[in-house]
Amino acid sequence: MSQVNRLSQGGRIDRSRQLHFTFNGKPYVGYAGDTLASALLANGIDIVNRSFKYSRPRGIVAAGAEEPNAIVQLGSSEATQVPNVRATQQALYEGLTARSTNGWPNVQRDLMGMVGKLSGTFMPPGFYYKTFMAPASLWMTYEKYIRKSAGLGRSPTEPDPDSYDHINQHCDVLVIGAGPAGLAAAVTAARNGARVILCDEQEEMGGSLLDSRELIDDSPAVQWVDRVIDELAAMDNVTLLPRTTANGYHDHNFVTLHERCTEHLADSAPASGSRRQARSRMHRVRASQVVLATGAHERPLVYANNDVPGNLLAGAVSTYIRRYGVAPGQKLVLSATNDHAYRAALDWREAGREVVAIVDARANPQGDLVAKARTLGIPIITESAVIEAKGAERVSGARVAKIDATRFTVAGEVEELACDTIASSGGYSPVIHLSSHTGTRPTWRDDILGFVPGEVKGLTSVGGARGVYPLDDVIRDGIDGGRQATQAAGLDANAVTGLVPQVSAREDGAACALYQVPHLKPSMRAPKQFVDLQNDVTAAGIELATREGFESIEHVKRYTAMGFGTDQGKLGNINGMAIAARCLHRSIPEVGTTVFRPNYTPVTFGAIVGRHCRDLFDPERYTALHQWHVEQGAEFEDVGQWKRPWYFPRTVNGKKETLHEAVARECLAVRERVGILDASTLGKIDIQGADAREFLGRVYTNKWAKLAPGRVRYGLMCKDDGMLMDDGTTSCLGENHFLMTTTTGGAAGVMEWLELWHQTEWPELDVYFTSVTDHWATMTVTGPDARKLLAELTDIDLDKEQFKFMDWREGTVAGVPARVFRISFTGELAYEINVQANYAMHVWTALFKHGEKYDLTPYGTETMHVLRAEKGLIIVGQDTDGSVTPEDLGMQWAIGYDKPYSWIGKRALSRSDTRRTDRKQFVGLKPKDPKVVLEEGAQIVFDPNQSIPMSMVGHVTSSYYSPTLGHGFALAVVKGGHERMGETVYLPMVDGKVHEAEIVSPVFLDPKGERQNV
Amino acid sequence: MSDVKEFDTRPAGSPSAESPLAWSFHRRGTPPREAGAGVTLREKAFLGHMVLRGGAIVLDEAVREVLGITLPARPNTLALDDSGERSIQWLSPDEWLVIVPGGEEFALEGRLREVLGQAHYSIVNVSGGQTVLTLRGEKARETLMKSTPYDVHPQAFPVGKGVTTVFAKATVILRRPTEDTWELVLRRSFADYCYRWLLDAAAEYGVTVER
Amino acid sequence: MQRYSGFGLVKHALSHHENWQRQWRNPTPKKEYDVIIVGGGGHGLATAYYLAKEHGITNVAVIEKGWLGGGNTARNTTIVRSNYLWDEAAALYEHSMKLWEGLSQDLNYNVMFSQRGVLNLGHTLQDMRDIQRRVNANRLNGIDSQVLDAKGVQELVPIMDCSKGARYPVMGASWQPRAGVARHDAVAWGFARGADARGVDILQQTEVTGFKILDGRIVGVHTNRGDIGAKTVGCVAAGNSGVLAKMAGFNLPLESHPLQALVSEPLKPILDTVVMSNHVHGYISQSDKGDLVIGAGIDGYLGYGQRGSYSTVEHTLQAIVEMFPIFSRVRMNRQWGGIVDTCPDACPILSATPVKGLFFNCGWGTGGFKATPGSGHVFAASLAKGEMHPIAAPFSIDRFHTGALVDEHGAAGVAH
Amino acid sequence: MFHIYCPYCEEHREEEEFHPKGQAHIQRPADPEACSDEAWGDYLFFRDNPRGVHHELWVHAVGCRKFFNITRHTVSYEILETYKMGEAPTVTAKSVSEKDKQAGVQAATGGWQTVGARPESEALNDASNQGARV
Repeated sequence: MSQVNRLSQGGRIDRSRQLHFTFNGKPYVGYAGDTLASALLANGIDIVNRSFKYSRPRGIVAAGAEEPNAIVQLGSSEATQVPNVRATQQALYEGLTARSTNGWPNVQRDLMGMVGKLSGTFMPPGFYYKTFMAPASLWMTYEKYIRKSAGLGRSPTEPDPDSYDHINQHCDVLVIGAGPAGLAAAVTAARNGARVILCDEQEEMGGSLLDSRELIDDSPAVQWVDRVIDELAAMDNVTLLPRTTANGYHDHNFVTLHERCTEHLADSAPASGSRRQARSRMHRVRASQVVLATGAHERPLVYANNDVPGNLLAGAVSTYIRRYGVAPGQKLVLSATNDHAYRAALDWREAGREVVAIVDARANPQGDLVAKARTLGIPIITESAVIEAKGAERVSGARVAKIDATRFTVAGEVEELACDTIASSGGYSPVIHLSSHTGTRPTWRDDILGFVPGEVKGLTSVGGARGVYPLDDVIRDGIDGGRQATQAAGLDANAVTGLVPQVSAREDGAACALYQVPHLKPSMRAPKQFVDLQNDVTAAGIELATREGFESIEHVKRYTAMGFGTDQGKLGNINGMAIAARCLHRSIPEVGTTVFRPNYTPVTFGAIVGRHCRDLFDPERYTALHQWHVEQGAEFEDVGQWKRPWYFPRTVNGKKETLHEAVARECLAVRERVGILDASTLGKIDIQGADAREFLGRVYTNKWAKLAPGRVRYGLMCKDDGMLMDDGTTSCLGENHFLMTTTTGGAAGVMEWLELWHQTEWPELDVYFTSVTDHWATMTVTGPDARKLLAELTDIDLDKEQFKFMDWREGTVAGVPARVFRISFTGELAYEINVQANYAMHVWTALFKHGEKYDLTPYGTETMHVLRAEKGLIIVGQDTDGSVTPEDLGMQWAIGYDKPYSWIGKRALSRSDTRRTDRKQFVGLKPKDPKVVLEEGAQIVFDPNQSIPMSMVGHVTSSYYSPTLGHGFALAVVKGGHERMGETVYLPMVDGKVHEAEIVSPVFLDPKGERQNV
Repeated sequence: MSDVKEFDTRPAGSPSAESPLAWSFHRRGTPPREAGAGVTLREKAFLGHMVLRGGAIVLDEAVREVLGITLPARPNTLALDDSGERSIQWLSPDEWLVIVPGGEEFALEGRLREVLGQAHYSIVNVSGGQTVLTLRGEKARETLMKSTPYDVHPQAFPVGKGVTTVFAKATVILRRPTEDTWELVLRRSFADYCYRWLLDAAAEYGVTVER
Repeated sequence: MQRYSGFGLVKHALSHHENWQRQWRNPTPKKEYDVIIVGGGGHGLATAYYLAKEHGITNVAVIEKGWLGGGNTARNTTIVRSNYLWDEAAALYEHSMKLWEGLSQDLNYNVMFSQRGVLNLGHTLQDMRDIQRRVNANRLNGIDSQVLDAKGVQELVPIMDCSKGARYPVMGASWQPRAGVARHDAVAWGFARGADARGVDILQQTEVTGFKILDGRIVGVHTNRGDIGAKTVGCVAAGNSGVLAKMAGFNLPLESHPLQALVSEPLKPILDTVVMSNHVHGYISQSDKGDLVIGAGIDGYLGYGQRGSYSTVEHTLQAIVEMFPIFSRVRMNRQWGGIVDTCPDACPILSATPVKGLFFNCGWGTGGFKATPGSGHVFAASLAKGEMHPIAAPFSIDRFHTGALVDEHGAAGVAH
Repeated sequence: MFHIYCPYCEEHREEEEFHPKGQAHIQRPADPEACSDEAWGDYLFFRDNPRGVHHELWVHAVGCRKFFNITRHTVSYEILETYKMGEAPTVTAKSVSEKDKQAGVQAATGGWQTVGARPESEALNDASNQGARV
C-alpha cells in the first residue's frame, strides 16, 4: 500500500529520504521527519490498537504526548524490545519494527472484540469488586483469567544491550518548552547573561509554531523560530536540549530532563568503534529559576462512539497536515467550541480535501478564523455539536444536532453528515503537570475554562501554560517571564531591548464551555461516550461512580481508573471532572483539582538508573591485598561494601575443597601452627586531644582513665537506649593519642557517632577524630608459631614479658615501619600487624616467604568466625541485634558502673525492662548429639511438647562444627540463660526433628585464656 | 598536642610499594592510547597526605612558617606553593588536607608539631589511605558532570577551588589546581570503583590513561 | 445493603446499571455518638465495621478530613504478609492474615486478595541467618514460612538474576505462600460499605480541629462542622497522629516520613510473586492490571508533603534493575508518596492515652496496609471494652518508657 | 531533592551530600541518673513531629562533616534558614504564623491538621489543650 494519505506537498518532512518500517509485520514506507504516527496515518492505517477493556478498534487521536491509543511495541530483537511506545512521539527510523500491543489473533480481526461487545455491558466500573467472590476457593482461578488480559506491551526477556547516562546540570534559568513563549523567555534570559537550559520534548524545537498559520515579522513563524534557535545555539551560556522531556519537577527547583539521545535512530544505540553513545541521558538539573512554557493540550469533546478510528483532535489534524504533509481522511466534520479549532477546517480545505461542515456549539461565532471559513464557503452549523459518530472500524458519518449545553439536552433534529473524519475541540487545558509535581494545587479559571499552575517558589509560567493563547500575547508573556526569571536568579535583566517581534494580532471570539455532548438517550443508555480512551472509561461510568457515592474526583478516578493510563489523563481528566461535576451538581473546582505525579511521560527504568547498574551498581571496596586473595582463588563474602575473603579453598587431588573442608583445615592450622587473616577492613579512627581519654570514657561502657601508652583495651559502645551498637579495641598511643578500631560494617557509623556527640553535646572537649581505615593495612598472624614467624621479620622485641597480651609496639616488619598489636580474636597467640597500606603487599608476601616452613595458612572470615565463637567472642550484628545490652551478654566486666560521667547507654540499663532477670541472655549451647550442628536462627523452647504457637525463649545466633573440639557448638540467647547453666533446651526444626542442647558457658575453648597468653 | 605518638610509616629502604590503583591497572590494564581522546587520566601516586585539624588562627601561623603557604581560611579553597607541588585544602572549619611530595610528610609533621607546641590540634598521616587522580582534556568537565552533583562550571568552580562531594556512589575530594587540570583525591578502598566509573563514563569521548 | 454477585451484575446490566445504590451514605453529623473514629482510612473504617459487626456498637461516626481511603490506603504497594519475627508482631499480623483470607466474602466486596506468595530475599550470610531465625520463629508461631536457597528462588522467579555475577548475589529467601497482594482502594470501600450498612456514619470532608476533654476524660471533638460528642474516641490517622495527639495535649514517639512508591506502565503478565529485598532495597509485584508496583525506601526527614526525594526513587530502580536486568527498558509511569508514621521500634502503637476514653492506633510505619483488618478488629474490641485487646496490649505507648520495645528492625529488617 | 545551604561551607549543596538526623535541640538530660524512666523515654523516643515549621539536625556527611540545624516547613519542604550548632533559630513556628497572619495567610502549625482550618478552631484547640491539662 502506498502512502494514500500523504499530500503531494508541504510539511517539514524530507521527501528525499524514504524510511522503511514494519507495522504488525507488514512493510511500509515513510519519510525522514515523520513520527511513527504520521507515517501510519500517511499509509492509511486506521486501526492501531484494540482497547484495554472492551477490545474496541482504536486509531490515532492526537499528535503528541496526550495520545492514548497508539501505544505500540517496538524492537527488532528480543533484547531491544520496548513496550508501550507512544507512536506520536516516536521518530521514524529506517528498519523500525512496531506491533500493536493488544488484539488477538490480530488487531484487525480481533476475537476479544466480540467478547468485549458482548460482555461490555457486564463490565461497568467496579465490576471486579462486585463479583468473583463465590466460591472463595475459585478466586485465584478467576484471577488467572483476569491477569491474562492485563497489560499493554511486554517486557523484553533478555538484558538490555544499551547504557544510560546521567549528567548533573546547574543553571540560572531552565526553560521547559521551546514554543513561542519558551523561545522568547530563553532568548531574553540568555541575552542577559544567564546560564540557560532550554529543553523541548519534540524532535525539533518550535512547538505550536511548527504548524502555525501565523506570521511573525511578516514571514512564516518558523523562520523566527530558526533565527532564535540560531542565536541561542551560538551562545556559550545556553544549552539546547531537543528531544528532551522534563519529566519530573522536584523540590527546590530540581528538575529531571530525559534526553532521548538515540531513540530516533534505532532501537539500540549506534556505536562507532569503541565509543558508544548512551541510549538516553537524564539531566539532573538544579535550576535557580524555572520557566514553564509547556503550552496547552486540546480537549476533545465527549460524544457517542467518539473512539471509532477517524475521530481526532482538531489540532492534531492541523499538525498532521502542516507538519507532516498527511491528511488523515477525505471528508471532515469539525465539532468545536472555539475559534482556534477552525484551523483544522482551513488546513483541511487547503490540503484539497472536503470540509463537510463545522459544527460549532456557540450561537454566534465571530472571530477572524470564523470569518475566513465563511469566506471559503465552509458550512457552519451553530449551537450544535456532533452527538455521535457512525461507523465501526472507521468513521462513516457524524450525527449532528442542536444542543442545549446548560440543560444538557439535544434541542433539535438530528442530522447525519457523511464523512470519514471527525475532528473535535472542546477548548484547551494548560499543561500544568510539572507544577503539580511540586505539591502545589492548580487553580481553576472560568475565563479560560482550565486549570492554571499554582504558585511555586522559583517558577514562572508563561504562554499557554498559564492560559495565554493569542500569539502576540504569548511572545510578550515569554519575554516578560524570561526577564522576571533572570532577575529572580539575581541577574540584571535590563540589557534587552527591541526583542519583541511583530505579530499580526488575530481576533478570536470567546469560547464556550462544553465537555460531554448530550445525546438523545441518557448517558447510561447512549452508545459509549469515552472520556479516558486508554482505560475505556466512559461518561456513563463516571455517572455510575457518582451514583454509587464516589463523590470526590479522587474517588471517581480510582473507581473508574480514569487518568491511570500511560497518558495520565492528559486528554480526559478535565472532561471527567466536568462530567462528575454535572452529575453532582457542583462546579469543577468543587469536585476537586487534578493532581499529576511524575513522570510527565513515562521514562525507562534504565534511564533513571543510569550507570548505576551491573559492575557499577554499588562500589566494591578492596583491601590492599585483594589481588593476592584473587590469585589464591579465595571465595569472597560481602561485608558492607567490602569484598572480604570468606575462605581459601585448595585443590586437593584435583578436587576443590568445600567451604566445610577448607574451614576445618584453616581452623586447625591456626590452632596447631599459624594462620594469617587480612583484617584491613576494620574501621580505624585516630583520636588526638587533651580530652581524648575523657571522651572515650563517655562513649564506651568501660573505663579508660588508666590505660597507659603501649596498652590496648577492648570496649563496648552503646546507644543511649542501652543497646550494644559496636565494639572493638582501642590502643593508647600516647597520653593524649588513641587508635580506635571498629567493626567493618560499623566504621562509618561510629565515626559519625563520635562527631555527633562531640559537635552537639560536648564541644568543650578538646579532641579530634580522623579516619585512618584506608591508611593502614592490618594482617593478623595467629597461632602457636606466630611469634617464631614474626621474629624472623621484625626488630620488635617479642619476648612475652616485654610484649604482653594487650600490648602494642612499634618497629619494622619486613623492613616496613609497623605498629604491632598483641590482641587476639582467635584465642591463640596473635599479632595484628599494621603497616601503611602501600607496603602491605610487600609485608604480606614476605610473611609468606618466611612462613612456608610453618605452613602459614591464609584464612578467611568463616574461619575467623569459628575461632572466635569457640572463645565465646561476639560479633556485633550476628550475636546481637539492637535489642541486646552488655549485661545481656554477660559482659559486666566491661561496664564501668562507677564512672563519674553517666556514659552513653548507662541510664537505660536501669529501666524496668532492662532490669528484668528473664531477659534473653548470651550463652553457649552444646548439642546433646555431638554430630549435630544446630541451625543458626533455630528457635529455642524449654518445653518441646507444647502445641503451636510455642513459647520461644531464644535463638541460636552462631553455630559451627569445631574441628578442634570435634563437635558442633553454638552461641545463643536464652531467657534468663545466665542462671540456667546445665539446663537442657530444645530446638524444634522445620523437618520435625527436635534437637536437644545443654546451656553452657559461651567459652568453649581455653576458658582461662592460656593459649593467647603464652 | 604533645603526648601524641608520631610515627613515620614510610620505610627507610625501598621495598616495593603498591598504589591504591595497582590492582585496577593489573586487572584491567589501561585503555589503548587513542587519538583525540577527550579525557586523560593519570595517577599521582605515593604523595604525602596529611589531615590537619585545629583552629584556623593557630594552624595558619604554623603552616606559613613551615610550608610558606597561607592556610586557606575561606571554605572550599585550595592553596598551592609556587612549585605547585605542595598544597593545603580547606575541608571543614577545623580541618585541612595537606598534600606534599612523597617522603616529606613525616618531617613536615615534626616541624609543625614543634611550632604548634601545646595548642589543641591534630595531625594525622593518611598517605596510605588515598591517592590523587588527575583528569585533563576537552571532555574532562563533562565527565565530571556525569559523576558528581557539584557544579563544575568555571563560574562555580574556578581554579583554586576544592570540595568534598559525592562522586557516583563514593565520596571524593575534587579540586582544580590549574586551569586545565582537575584532581580527584580518592580513598584507597574506593579507588578501583571510581576508576572503573570514570572509564565507563568517559568511554564515549575516548579516554587515555597515562602511566 | 444491596448484595453483590455475578448474577446481580447481569441483572443490573439489563437495566443499564441505573439501579445501583450508593455504597455509603453522606450523612449529617449527629450531636453525639457512642464512638467516634478519627480517620477514615482502611484501619479506621475497619475499626468502625468491626465495632458494628462484632460488638453491636452502631452509633459510631468515622470522621475523615478528606475523602475516605484517601491516605496511605490509597498510596501503598498492597503487600500482605504475616511473617514477622517477634511473637507480638507475628500474632498481630497473622490475626490480620486470617481475616484477609475471608474478607471478600465477609464484606461481600471483592478486595481481590491474591495469595501469590511473598519472597524476602537474602543476599549476605547475615541475611540468611536472619531469614532462618525468622522462618523458625514463624513456624513455631503457626505461620506458613519456608527458607529457600538460590535455586529454589530461581525456580519461583525465573526472570530474576540469581547468578553469582550479581553485585550481591541472591543466596536464598524466606517464602510465605499465603502472603500476597490486595486491591487497596477496595479494602477501604468494602469496609466503608459494610460499616455504613450497619448504621455507621461516615463523615467525609469533616476535619477534627480539637478534642473536648473534661476532667481528663474525652467527651467529644471539635470539627469544622461543629462539635460532636462522644464517649469514646479512637484516633486512626496514620501520618497525622502526632498532630492529633498534640491537640489532646501529649506527644507520641512518632515521626512522619515520606514513603514513595511507583508503578511501571502496564505489561503483559511476567511476575507472579511478590519479591522483596531488604539488602539491595527494592520490592516489586505485578498488579492484575499489569503494572509493576514498586516500593521505594523511606526518606530520612520529616515530611507531610506526600513527596520524597528523587534520589530515593533512583536507588530503588537501581535495585530493581539489579535484580531484574530485563526491566531496564520498561518504563516508569508514575511515582507518588505517602506519609508514614514511624515508631522507633518499627512496630505500631495501639494504646490508651493519658486522656481517658481516647485511644490511638498509629505508628504503622511502612507496614500498615497488611494489618488493616487485624488492626481494625483488635482496636474495635479495645474500644468496645475500654481496655486493650490481648493482641494489642504489647503495643502500648508505655513500652517507650519501660524499654519493652518490640524491635522489628532488629533482625527481621523487612518492615514493609 | 533539597538544595541545602551549609552554614559551614557557606554555599548551597545537593541533598545527596547530607543526612537528616532528626529533631534539633534535643538535649541529653544533664543528670541522667536523676531522670525517671518516663523522662528518659521521652528524651530517647518522643519527638514534636510538627506539621509545619520544624527545627532539625542534619549532617553534611559528604562534605565538611559538620552537624548543623535547618528550619524547614514539613509540608512545603521550604527551608526557612540553616544555622550552626549552638545558635538559636530566628525563624520559628510562632514567627512564621505571626508573619502569615499579618499577610492574611493561614499557616499550618503543629496544632492543626491542614492549611485552611477555620480561625475559630484556634480557640477551640486552645480550650481542648487546657482540658487535657486539667
